[in-house]
Amino acid sequence: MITVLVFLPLLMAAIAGLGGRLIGHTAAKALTTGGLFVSAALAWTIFTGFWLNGAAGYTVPVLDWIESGGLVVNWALKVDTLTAVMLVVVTSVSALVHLYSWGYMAEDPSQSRFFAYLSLFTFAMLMLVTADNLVQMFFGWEGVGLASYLLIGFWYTKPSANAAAIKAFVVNRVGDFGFSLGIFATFLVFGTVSIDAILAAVPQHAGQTFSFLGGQVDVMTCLCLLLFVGACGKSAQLGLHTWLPDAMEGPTPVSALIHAATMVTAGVFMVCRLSPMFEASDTAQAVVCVLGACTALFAATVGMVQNDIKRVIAYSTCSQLGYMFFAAGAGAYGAAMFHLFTHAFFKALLFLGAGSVIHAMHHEQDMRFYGGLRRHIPITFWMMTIGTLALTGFFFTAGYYSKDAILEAAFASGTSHGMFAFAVGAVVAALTSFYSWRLVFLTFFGQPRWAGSEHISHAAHHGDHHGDHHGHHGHDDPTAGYHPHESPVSMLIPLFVLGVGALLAGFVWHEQFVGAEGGAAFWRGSLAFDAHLMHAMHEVPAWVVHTPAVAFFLGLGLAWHVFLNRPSIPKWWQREVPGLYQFLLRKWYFDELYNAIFVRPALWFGRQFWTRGDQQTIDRFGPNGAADVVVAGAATLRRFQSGYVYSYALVMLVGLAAAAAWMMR
Amino acid sequence: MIGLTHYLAVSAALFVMGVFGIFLNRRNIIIILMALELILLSVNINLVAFSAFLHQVHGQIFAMFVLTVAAGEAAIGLAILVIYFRNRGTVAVDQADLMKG
Amino acid sequence: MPVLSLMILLPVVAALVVATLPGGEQERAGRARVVALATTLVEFAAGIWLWLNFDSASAAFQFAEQLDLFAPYFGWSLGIDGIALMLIMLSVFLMPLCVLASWEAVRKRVPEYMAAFLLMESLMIGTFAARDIFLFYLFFEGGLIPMFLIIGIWGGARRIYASYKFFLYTLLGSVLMLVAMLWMVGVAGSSDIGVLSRQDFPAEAQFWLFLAFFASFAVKMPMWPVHTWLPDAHVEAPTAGSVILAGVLLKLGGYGFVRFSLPMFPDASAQLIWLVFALSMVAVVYTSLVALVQHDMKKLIAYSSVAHMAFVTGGLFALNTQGIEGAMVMMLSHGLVSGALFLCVGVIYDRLHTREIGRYGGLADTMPKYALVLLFFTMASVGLPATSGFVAEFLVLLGLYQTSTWATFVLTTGIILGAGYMLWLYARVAYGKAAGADTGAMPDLSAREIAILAPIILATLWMGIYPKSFQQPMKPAIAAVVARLDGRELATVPTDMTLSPALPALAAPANAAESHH
Amino acid sequence: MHPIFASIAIAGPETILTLGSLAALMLGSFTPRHRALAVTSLFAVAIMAVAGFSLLDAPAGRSIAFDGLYVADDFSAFLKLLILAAAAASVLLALPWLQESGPDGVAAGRFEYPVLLLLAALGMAMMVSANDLLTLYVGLELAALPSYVLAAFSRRDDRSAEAGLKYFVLGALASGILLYGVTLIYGFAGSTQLDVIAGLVSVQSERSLGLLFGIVFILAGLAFKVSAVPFHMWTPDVYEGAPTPVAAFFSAAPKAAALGLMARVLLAFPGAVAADWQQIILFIAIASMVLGAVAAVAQSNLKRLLAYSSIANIGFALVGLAPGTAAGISALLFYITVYVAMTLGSFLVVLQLRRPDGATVEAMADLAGLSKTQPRLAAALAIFMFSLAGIPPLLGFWPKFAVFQAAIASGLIGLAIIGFIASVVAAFYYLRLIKIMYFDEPAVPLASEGSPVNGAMIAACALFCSPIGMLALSPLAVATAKAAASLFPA
Amino acid sequence: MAAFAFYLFAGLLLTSGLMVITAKNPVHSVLWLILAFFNAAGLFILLGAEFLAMLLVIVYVGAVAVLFLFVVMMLDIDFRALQRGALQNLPLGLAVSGVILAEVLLVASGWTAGQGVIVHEALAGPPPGMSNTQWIGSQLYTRYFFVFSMSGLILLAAMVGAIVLTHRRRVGIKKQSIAAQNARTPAATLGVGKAGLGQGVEL
Repeated sequence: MITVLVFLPLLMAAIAGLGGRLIGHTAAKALTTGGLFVSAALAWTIFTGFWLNGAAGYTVPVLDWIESGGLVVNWALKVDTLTAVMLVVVTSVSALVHLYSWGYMAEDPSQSRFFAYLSLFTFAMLMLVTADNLVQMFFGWEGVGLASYLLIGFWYTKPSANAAAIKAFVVNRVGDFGFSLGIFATFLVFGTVSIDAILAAVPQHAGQTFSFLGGQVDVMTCLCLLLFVGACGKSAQLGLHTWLPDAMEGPTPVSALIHAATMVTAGVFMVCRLSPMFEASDTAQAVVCVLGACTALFAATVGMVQNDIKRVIAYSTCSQLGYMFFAAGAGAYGAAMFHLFTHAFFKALLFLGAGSVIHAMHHEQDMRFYGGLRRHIPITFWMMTIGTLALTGFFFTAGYYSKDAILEAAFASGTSHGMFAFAVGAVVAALTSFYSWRLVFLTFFGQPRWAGSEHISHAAHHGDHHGDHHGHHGHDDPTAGYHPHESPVSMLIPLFVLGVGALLAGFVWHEQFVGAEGGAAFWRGSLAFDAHLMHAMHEVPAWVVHTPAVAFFLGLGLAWHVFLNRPSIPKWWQREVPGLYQFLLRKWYFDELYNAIFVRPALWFGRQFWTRGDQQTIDRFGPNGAADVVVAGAATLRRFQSGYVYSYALVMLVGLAAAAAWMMR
Repeated sequence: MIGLTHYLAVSAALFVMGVFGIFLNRRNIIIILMALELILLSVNINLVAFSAFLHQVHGQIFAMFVLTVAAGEAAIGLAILVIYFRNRGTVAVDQADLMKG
Repeated sequence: MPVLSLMILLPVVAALVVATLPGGEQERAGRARVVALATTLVEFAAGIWLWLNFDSASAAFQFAEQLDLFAPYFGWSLGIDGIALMLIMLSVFLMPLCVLASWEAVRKRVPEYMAAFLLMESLMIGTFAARDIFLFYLFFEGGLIPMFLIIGIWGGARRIYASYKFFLYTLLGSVLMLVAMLWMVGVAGSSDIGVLSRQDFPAEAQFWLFLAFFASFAVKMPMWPVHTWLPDAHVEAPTAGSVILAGVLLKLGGYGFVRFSLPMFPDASAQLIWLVFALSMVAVVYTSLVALVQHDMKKLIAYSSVAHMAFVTGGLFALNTQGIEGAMVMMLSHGLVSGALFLCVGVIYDRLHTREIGRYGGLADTMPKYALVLLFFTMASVGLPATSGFVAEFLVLLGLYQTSTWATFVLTTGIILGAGYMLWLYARVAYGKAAGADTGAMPDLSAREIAILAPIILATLWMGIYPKSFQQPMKPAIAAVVARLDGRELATVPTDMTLSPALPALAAPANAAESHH
Repeated sequence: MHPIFASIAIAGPETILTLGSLAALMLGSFTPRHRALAVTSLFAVAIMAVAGFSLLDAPAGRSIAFDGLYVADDFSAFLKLLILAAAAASVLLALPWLQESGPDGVAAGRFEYPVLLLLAALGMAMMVSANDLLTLYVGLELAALPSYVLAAFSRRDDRSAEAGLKYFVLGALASGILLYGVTLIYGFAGSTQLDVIAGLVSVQSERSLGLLFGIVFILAGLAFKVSAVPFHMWTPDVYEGAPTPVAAFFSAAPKAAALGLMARVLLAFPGAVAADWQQIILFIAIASMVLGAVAAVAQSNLKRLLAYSSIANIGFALVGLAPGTAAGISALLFYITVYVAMTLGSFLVVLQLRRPDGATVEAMADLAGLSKTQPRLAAALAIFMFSLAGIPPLLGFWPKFAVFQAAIASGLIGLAIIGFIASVVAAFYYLRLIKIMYFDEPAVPLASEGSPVNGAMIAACALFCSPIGMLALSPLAVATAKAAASLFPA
Repeated sequence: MAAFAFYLFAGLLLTSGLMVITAKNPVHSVLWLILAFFNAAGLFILLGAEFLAMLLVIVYVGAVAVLFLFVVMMLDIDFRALQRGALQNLPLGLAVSGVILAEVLLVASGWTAGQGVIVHEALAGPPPGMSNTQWIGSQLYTRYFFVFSMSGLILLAAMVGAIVLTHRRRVGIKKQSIAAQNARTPAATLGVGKAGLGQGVEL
């Protein structure tokens, strides 16, 4: 079953990708989507088995892979609760996104390629979550990276999309750099890369030290931090986050699937999967926790000022991933997974909703050119609202349960980094509420501001497919004569399904994921589940429990005030504190910074090495220099060969005299 | 008392004169040929001197062969000189630099 | 049946036949192509036969032949172990593809061209199959001649500079090796590689011998800073020439290290890992950065080859099973992948006659099949898992980590930089918009081109997903090398990876432990 | 029977050559003018062949003749065979050139050419059989005098006359120097017989300056003959100026004779003195290898190039002499053998080519694109060049291999390293010729002169130098080892 | 007396040797050379090698030097034109010559024969009852038979060479052919014809 589940998407991807032209778009789409729904059904079956029937974890070997000396790596599919959760998330969202893309990509000439990529991605993600060893996990890790690269760059004629794709891949490679080193170090320490074997041996190695880059360091800390670098890359944590917002260059379904629901959470999954290792190192946990919190804060602040609807959601994703990490860092892996689970629903919902808006607005993504859309695309509006409620943690929505659990767990952990994370998390909750509602208000409320959009005017004046174009529309018409339409059914069904998930997922499963008793029974050792922490979580002071709600209303109120009540405030604010505004708008200048310290120096060094190094030093003093010496020597000898008998005789006699003199020594 | 060394010294001086004659002279190849004869003469003095002081006839016979060869050499050398002169109309040593480098 | 001799002689005979074919120019060209293709296919079949009949459990030289035809200088002594087998396989696999790749691209003096390639094949097989150190040298150096002619006659604009540089650079490296060989054989009294591999030369002598061999193999690899011939040679060589150069000739260096340097000078190898590591580290960073700024496709790939070869040296001098096995897989993988990349460049070069990256663009639109293939090899080149490159890089780095963290740390940055320059290349070539009308009008891959590239794709995937088929025959031979290195005193580089406090029950990797005591 | 007849029998080849040369002179004189050259040439070749065959069944071991003036051993037999082969080839290869040169047939084209070559071959045979410095000297001069004449053989040609002049002046100077050395040795040892000298030298306890000077002076004279640096200056000029067939002759047989002679003479100075002359050999070997390699780089004339090539090759051959061991001498013999084939082959190809105006080819640039116009000759020349460059698997690699093996076995590792590096530099200009033939576009359409005999000789040389020639490695190794061993009586 | 003779001959020899290479006129050089040969012959006589001394005079003076003289005169060289010519590397030449001179003089002055070789202080002639000439003759045709024959070939080679190089077959010169003259018959040469009137005779 698991084998079919995992490899069906690969098969479909291959058929659609290689045979797309042969079988046509519709068949390709149908095959991939169908395959994914089959996989999703299987995934739910497996999940139900773990959820309701208490099935035991198992591993299905597939093929030998790498074997060398003491190293044995096999292709194998490992299934346990943690995997099952991920399987459900991945296949469900993927299936829905496939379906959604029927509508969203209907006009694209390379649809079958797109669907193939989506299925390929799903396969890689499934390989990642079913990995029974670190190397296979790395395979999935890189595989999703590839798919992400391909999908971000799907519209490859756009230079920005290319750049974003490369950036995504390369930044991820930085993470992989750490991940690989982590794997090597793990192998050195444990002598194996099998996850089960490693986790079983963790206690033996806790507290050991080994030398790393010349210094003596704690084994577990070093391993965890190296692996965590990988997680940071994939999950866009502070420092390695820069690719995620740019990744929004890809088609919106991609953003929903990869850059919200599944791939970016792989880091969280990895930390949870290896949670016993992290548990063995306080330092590593603290780092994870603090970095997660910082990411949450950073992304939230940036998200407040972005204008691109997808970028706002992207920063939101980044921020939510920060939540997950600080939950993990606080030791609440269940909570982290729970947030991952719920987040998948509501964030996919938000993205797909945003996609629906963009679809309606003819690929205009700038919120400054939206406004008043709730009348035009009401279903999308309602679904987006549900998603926003879940994201901001409105009572009894999915996000309510998971975010509360995280904040409480952070508080309950009792460590200083936990407290820090809690404080930051509370602030970020408010900020989340603010920017999320800002998005809703700017998009769906107020007056239409479409006139300034090039996309819209382009569509209205030239691509007149609505048939209601009237040439007399003046510039003062804020709609520019454009009438957005609701998306087709294929796009709305996924919205409904995800909307249901966003509303109910927390309510239904919170006992399993974070409940003190239910959790232990549910996870069954597939992650380090700290029942004590879960107990403590339910016993935190009341103000802690109410903090998220307060934050929610604070953010909502402020957003309402600023964007609906007094729309002049943002302008004023931008004018009065341009420094801060620019700082946030330019994403804390991370891109500029990286450009200045990595990209441009790399190119500069490359050019220097090439011209100064290879050409002007190595070649000049090496082969060319040697050749010049020989040629110069030849010229000198030519001069000696004067053609005169007497000079020849002279040379002979010099030789004779010298040899004789040598004999007299 | 005139000993072997004296003869050797004379021969040595003559040898060097012959050698020196080769690259002192730029004007006339004939003189170079004569310088070569001086070298052979010095060799002969050596041979005869050694022969005398070793009480052997070998050195003298050797000298005889040297004489013979010297005659042959002179003939060839002069023949070459003649054709060289016929071609170039000169016997100047520093004109003979058609080939160099 | 003396299979190896036949495999060596058949291409020579075929080359003579090809060079002396009768007929007009067109006829000769056509016949030459057919004969060459047929010969290379027969060779490939013979290679398969070797593989099938190879005893993967033995480290001994198999299919051994011994003929004292050239006494007292050397013997016609052939035989292959797993390492040689796989490299021969690589050679015979690439050769038919090279012939096919040149099918239409080469129009000038086709019979001579094919003859040169056939000679090349013979010499390559000979190099790997030689069991006598001088016979090895003979084939090793002999390869220079056809390659020199291939670059010089059928090469690009600066072909003469490139061919000279290639020839003299590599020749200079090898003559030092020859001096060392002569000394060794003089001391050991035998030119048999097997005997020499068991000879314990004094440590002092090993040092110099190692350096002499190093001079040759480092140039051949090529290692920084003696790599500058490679970009020039690659850029100017015709496509198939680049394929052979990258695919097989560069492997001679690595083969030399594992066949000679490691088993014959184990002490020196262990003492000089710092040198190899330092050069490898520099090479990876340096050449990767240089590759980043190239405008010429072939040059870029050539520089990437240098970086990849640094992984090979790094892996070999990890001196443990994973490292050496990884290095061997790296060689095979790089042979396939970079060969394929050069073929890919050749495909579009044939259409537009420029290698300038800026002249392309938008090929994903105009040549979708090509774009897909190029994408595949780009990804294989950056070592995406499930391609051969990953297995190789992974094993190399894993092995290297047990010997030196620093080296691993720096070499691993190569996976970042590699992704950078390869993807940027891909983006500039395949993505974006066509640079000109001519670029936009290029036809997609022909059936012949697909037939060339598809086998490489399959092989790359096979090696990536089930590398065991390729590793298995090499294991006993590598184990013998590792056993030879066992217990040698390592240089004092920051390599101490011992755990503290040590646990008696620690399931430390067996080989990691081996190389430290 | 008078002992002199036994001696004459031992000196069989020389006897045959002596009588043969006299007969050839007669034959040439009394044959109709238009046939004289061909008949004499063929006769000369036949004489050389007979002399060669007489060597094949020569009694093994070492035979002294003429009261110790002459020695016949495996060493001399080997070299004589080589010399005779090279000389015979030189006669044959010159034939087309002699026949076509000069409309009046005056400048050259005369039957004296083979006669002179016969006399020179006799001189060289005598050189390698010399057991006495007197024999050595007379042989040397007998070889040298015809050579001077041959260099100036194109007497209407300014350059040929000048070449003859330079060769003569410097050659005479060299033999003067050599003679002076001989007198010193004579004075020192009281004898000029090599084995006597060897016996005396080996018991000396003091370092005698007279002896050392004698060796130095003799070495200088011999170095001139082999054109080793710094006594090489004549070589490029004479090769360039002399008629091409003559240059071919110069590059082959005399080198073999002089090198053999050098080996024999130097080995007569064993013991402590050996260390001294080895130093000098070491120096001139290195200097020759390096200078020959470097100076050739700047050349544009084919014959000059080959001249520098021969200088460099002599350097390599001397590497075999430097250790003074049997292995080294064996390698030296091997080196000369292969070198003779390579150089004769190269000259043959050059001779075989004709410019459109009928002139022989001299400028390297004339060979541009030869691989297209004359693919076979180009291929042969390429084989010779790669072989001269010492690239395996061509045969030219193995002599280098052998000499350096001998050097390294004697601990001369530095010499080997320098030598190999020099060979890389040398490869540069050999490659240049190949580049011109193969990479460049044809400039002047060259015709093949088409002599079938020369063609066959080219083919034979090319085959020998090609990898197929490696089959000769074993027999040659046996032969050279045997020859070398005879210089080291047990 | 012997010392005086030695110094006389030696002094003259060296002086004339010097003059040979420095004389401006080659004819003078040849004459100086002849003088040098005579003095050398004198030295030979002092050394007891009378035969060789005579040979020197005969061969060198009688043949070689005359040959030189002959060529010098024959070539008709414009000697004034030859006066020019700078001596660029004379210093180096002098230095090298000086070094060689010093070296060979050093060897000559400190001459020692090898251990075991007897060099007599005094001259001793040929074995009793034998003249110098006899002594040489007795050896030359026995022990040195081979070399002697070969030296003959050297002379032959020199002769052939000299002829090859210098001999010119002049076209257009009249040569006597005795055989042809003898073979002439009246029938072949004589004819009787009638000359027609006013027609002339065709010859």
